[in-house]
Amino acid sequence: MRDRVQDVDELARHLATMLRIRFFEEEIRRLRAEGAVVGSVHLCNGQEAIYVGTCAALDLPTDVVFPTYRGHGWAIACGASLDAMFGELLGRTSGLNGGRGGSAYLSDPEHGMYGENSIVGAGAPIATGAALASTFDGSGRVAVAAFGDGAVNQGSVHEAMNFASIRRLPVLFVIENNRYSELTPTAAMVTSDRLFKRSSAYGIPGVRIDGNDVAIVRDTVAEAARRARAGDGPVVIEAMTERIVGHYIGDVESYREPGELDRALEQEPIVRLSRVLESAGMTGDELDALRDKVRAEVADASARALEAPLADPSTVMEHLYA
Amino acid sequence: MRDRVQDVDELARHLATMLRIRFFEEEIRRLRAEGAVVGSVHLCNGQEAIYVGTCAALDLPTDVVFPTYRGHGWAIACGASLDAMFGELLGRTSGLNGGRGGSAYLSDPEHGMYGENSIVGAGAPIATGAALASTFDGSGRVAVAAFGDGAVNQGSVHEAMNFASIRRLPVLFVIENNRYSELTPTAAMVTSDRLFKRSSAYGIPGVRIDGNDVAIVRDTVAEAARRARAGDGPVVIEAMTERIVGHYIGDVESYREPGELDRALEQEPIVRLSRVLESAGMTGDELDALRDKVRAEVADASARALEAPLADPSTVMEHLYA
Amino acid sequence: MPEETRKLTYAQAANEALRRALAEIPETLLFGEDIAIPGGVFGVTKGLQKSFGDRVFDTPISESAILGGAIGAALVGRRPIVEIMWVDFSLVALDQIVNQAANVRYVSQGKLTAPITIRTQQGAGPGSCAQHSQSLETFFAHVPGLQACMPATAQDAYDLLTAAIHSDDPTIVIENRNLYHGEKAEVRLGAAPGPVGGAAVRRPGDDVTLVTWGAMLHRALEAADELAAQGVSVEVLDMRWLRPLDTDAVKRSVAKTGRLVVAHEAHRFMGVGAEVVTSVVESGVPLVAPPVRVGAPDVRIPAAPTLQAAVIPSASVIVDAVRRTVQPVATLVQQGV
Amino acid sequence: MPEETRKLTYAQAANEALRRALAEIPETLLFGEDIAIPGGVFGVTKGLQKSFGDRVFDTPISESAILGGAIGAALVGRRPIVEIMWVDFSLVALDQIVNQAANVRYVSQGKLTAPITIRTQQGAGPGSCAQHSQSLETFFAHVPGLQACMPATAQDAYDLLTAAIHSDDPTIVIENRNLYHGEKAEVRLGAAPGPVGGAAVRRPGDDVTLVTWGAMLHRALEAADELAAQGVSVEVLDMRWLRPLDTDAVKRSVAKTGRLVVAHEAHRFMGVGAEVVTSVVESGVPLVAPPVRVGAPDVRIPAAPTLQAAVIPSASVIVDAVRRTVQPVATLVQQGV
Ligand SMILES: Cc1ncc(C[n+]2csc(CCOP(=O)(O)OP(=O)(O)O)c2C)c(N)n1
Ligand SMILES: Cc1ncc(C[n+]2csc(CCOP(=O)(O)OP(=O)(O)O)c2C)c(N)n1
Ligand SMILES: [Mg+2]
Ligand SMILES: [Mg+2]
Repeated sequence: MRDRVQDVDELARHLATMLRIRFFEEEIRRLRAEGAVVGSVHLCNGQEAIYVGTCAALDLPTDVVFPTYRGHGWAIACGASLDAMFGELLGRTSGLNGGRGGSAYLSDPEHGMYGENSIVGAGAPIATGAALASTFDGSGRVAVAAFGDGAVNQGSVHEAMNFASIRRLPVLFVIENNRYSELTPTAAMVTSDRLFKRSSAYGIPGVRIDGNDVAIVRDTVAEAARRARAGDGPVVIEAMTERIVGHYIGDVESYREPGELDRALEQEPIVRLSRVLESAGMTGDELDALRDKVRAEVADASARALEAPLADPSTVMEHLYA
Repeated sequence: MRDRVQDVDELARHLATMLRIRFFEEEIRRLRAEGAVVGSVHLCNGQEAIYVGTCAALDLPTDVVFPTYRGHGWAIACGASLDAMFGELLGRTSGLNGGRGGSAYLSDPEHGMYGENSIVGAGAPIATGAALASTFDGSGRVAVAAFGDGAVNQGSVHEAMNFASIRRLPVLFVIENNRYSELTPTAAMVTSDRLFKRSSAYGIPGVRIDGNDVAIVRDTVAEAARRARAGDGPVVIEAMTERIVGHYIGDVESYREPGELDRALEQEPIVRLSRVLESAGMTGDELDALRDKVRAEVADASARALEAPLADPSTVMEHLYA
Repeated sequence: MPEETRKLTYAQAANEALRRALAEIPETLLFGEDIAIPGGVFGVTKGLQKSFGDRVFDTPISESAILGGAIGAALVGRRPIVEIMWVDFSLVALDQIVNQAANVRYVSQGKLTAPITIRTQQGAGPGSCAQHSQSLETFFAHVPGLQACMPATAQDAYDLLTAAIHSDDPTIVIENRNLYHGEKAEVRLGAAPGPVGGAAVRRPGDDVTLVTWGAMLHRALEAADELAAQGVSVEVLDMRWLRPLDTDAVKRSVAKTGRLVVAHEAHRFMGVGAEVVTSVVESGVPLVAPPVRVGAPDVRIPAAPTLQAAVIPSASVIVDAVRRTVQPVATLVQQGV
Repeated sequence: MPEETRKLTYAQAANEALRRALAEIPETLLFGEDIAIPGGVFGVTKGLQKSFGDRVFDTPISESAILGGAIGAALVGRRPIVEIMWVDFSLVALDQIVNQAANVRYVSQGKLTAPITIRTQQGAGPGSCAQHSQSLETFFAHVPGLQACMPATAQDAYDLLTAAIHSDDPTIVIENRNLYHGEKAEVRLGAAPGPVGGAAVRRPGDDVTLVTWGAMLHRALEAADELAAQGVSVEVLDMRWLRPLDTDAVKRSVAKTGRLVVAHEAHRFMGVGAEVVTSVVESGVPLVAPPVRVGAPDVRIPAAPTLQAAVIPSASVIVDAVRRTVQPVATLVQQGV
């Protein structure tokens, strides 16, 4: 049993990181509306507890994560610099990848964030490969393959889970179940929407957890990682959550049921964790102060990023080959 | 309960078909040794009960089957002409496909045999598509996707099973489990070798049966087809069998355990069914007579095929487009 | 269907072609990811599920199942139209297109056919990532048994898709999302389905033949305007179909102009431009200057607009390319024998 | 490793290259279907699992997992070598090669790299079916970020594979199963790994440049012998690498001969031959006769030997192609300006 006070401090840090992600996404939405950010952008509002809880349980950058195009939150939870994140989405030289990756395909290996992936399911075998390396390099690395509920129907995810299971690889398959495959309810695309059960086909343990509770995510991932490091193989973790924004900026969300979003907004992780911290003794003023501090941090990073020069066309031919 | 006598007559017919397949394969082996047949050839000796039992339970050619490169037995069980089968493998104008398909990619739609497939797993989504058509054309068609135990790890099989399950399509996934993926024991490539259990991930019923007992295969497929036709969706049937020859002609089979083949030879379907028929009153002479009759039929077909002209190069540009 | 003319966007024209096919051909099915109830991520299939019910349905994110499902249904008499949301995604299931669909008719000597239409879209757009920006027509043009087209106008979005659906062979229609919601144009609806194949002269000219297709057509026409102002008369040829490729049309034009420029958004190296140039040169049609290809250089497609602008050919890049063919060249390109 | 020369088949040479890499580079892994305990369906990897233990292992029939697994391991410091048993099978997982491996270095500005080697083999052989007979080098040559080679000799089976493994970028080595167990040849082992890229003149000549690669090289050399007897001196250029493609070597040779023939087993339409021809023509190197391409016509590859013989280019087809370039042509191919 963790020390409660220490846990409260830690939870407050988790809240700060979740707020950092949330305010980043909101700022991106603003910049997109202004036209400073262009192209298709997938915000992760509502799913922050999965990223923050998972990264809190990992030993980054020895451990590595492979998220999807909905990966801003993963990058920030891994510790990516906000300046470089803004720079990447704004197409600046200062961007994490100098603007080459963009919103949907950025990476920050220094922080264990091994790259978003814009091909549904494709990150699963790649994460499995990083785990495969662990069985040879003595690093103790655990790899996390994160993907959505819709991705479970992609062949590459199936192949990755079987491959990982027979070699007992230290890879965690984290399903961010927000119940939608883009604009389509995933429940209509599977016979059983208890997706964690698919792990049994591979003899992999599977669990479904409340993905909006950062402590539950953190502790579940910690245990799964311990197991994986011990050589006991992969785990499938289905983290239930809600995307409280559109699939991409501009999504009219006509697929939503009436009242669906309102219910989700009451259960979203930042609201949830704030309630927890309040009942644990944190005052409203303290929470507001934290919020304001993080909001300012994000605003400053955005402002700095807008000062940075645009990506330089004269460098465009560099780095195709060694 | 079936009428026993009638069943015996039927089983005798099944034995005749299994012998037709077995002698065909043996003749192909001879022709390959002689060099009259060239290229890589996958014989199906030992697996005949799956083909004969399945086809006996189907209403061909309304129902359709999609086998693999190991498909000579499927074609013959569907009713393909032996002359055209030999012609195809011998590269003659008289071949089922004029020699274009060859041993590993032949088709005979007139008899419901919709084509071998030399890409592991690729036939599963295609069979699923034929079943999809049934839900629109009122044909009552059931489609059979047949593939090996090694194919279950291919992404396309996973996608096909999920797709079939959510639309409750009349498709039967028949796993010909001969325990080897080419030269590798499949048990080493899956965590649980009870492959039929993978169906549960899709909410599909799965059964494992003795694939060397033609009556069990026939009755299992009949029930699954009835169910599928009634709109109750797909079924996974894992038919346990043994390939009593190499993966392809020339396979040295160094992967076999000592005594493995001898045990298999005692349980192979022709030996098994002959025993059954004897105990049901068929005499050794009657069985020999049947064997001789079929052997002669196969030999004659081979001889006729060798008389047919070789595929005509002047036709090679035909039929690329309508 | 009665003929009529309506002002439509490229996306609306494609929608009309699908609507007409679903109405006129009972064997057609329409399926893909988010195409039914949501009406497609670009709205191209909007309203079709309402009108045609279960013949129009959403699928899991399973491209192999979508494509294989289409092939299997086609083998037994359906005429499926499927969507692969981005051409980049076809690479998770290319087996079904190349190893399966393309082989059906030929290997069975016509006993089996796979009349499927694969709708997809491609191209780069500011901010689009390297996995959502490729132009992959080369992959399909290279494969006998397939047919491939790239409509550049609203009329062609309707006509080429209609021709594809009526064709009895597997056809991939590669649209461009940047064209979907542009200006409306008069589109003739309801005419008899046209043939598969055939280029179109989009602007007649005498000095240089400029061959292009897809969204690049509009940059080519811009370039031709600018060049006209500079006194260079450019004939702009829209190939429309990459397989079959109307090389006769190219040769006819080059026979007149003696100069050839090919412009596409795909990578220059092994782009279809190489086939266009080679088909002219091996035919012996005389060229008075070396042909020039315009296409993306050897890089992946970066997301940042400033970087994308440096690799995706613009009208001015095309202008420069054309100018190179009209400036007298020092070396004789080819001596007569 | 000490240098030595041994008489080896093409398959044995590839095996030696793998053995050396596994011995000299501790980061290497070798995996694929049936490659470890069985030693490969063609015996190319025989004995390696015995020597190197678990670094050499068999995989499920899961090409996406094999390729993705290789990429992921490479991202964190391994140097995987994987086998795709037939190039045709790469199409079930092409996403991992084109959308994943090819993007790693460029998009990350070199922060991430994917030093993987993909061994595969291709080509038709009497009786081989349409799904086991394709020559698909075009698909890899078109993709920036990839490197692709096609060794034609036992020495190159060793040298090109060694260069590929030492390269820090994703490289596909396309072998040919018809070459695996042919005559043994002297193979120099243990030399320093060579560079990626570079063509080889396999036979010098003055009248016509004959460009080829892979198994077709041997038919090209046969053709050159026959043509020599007819008084035509042919320079045979083995490209060896399709990406990077050594077009300078082609131009140098054509500058001397003025005549160009390209022969490959892949389909002629959109084959790499189109790129070879175009690179010469756009460079302005003068040709005195129209270039000629030799390749498979627009059909699927049929299994029957008599049919395959009609579509897979033979030495005599190459002879005819070369002769066409030396017969005086009626039309002037190109007037000088
Ligand atoms: C192979 C492939 N198919 C289709 C797409 C288009 N696409 C992008 S996101 C998406 C939905 C994914 O849903 P899910 O896996 O639940 O992730 P979420 O977006 O909900 O986080 C689809 C279909 C793609 N990127 N890749
Ligand atoms: C996608 C793909 N990968 C690999 C192969 C090569 N291959 C042909 S048969 C085979 C083994 C298949 O084993 P199984 O599915 O058990 O069928 P069996 O041969 O035992 O009937 C393999 C790996 C292939 N044909 N297609
Ligand atoms: Mg989702
Ligand atoms: Mg098997």
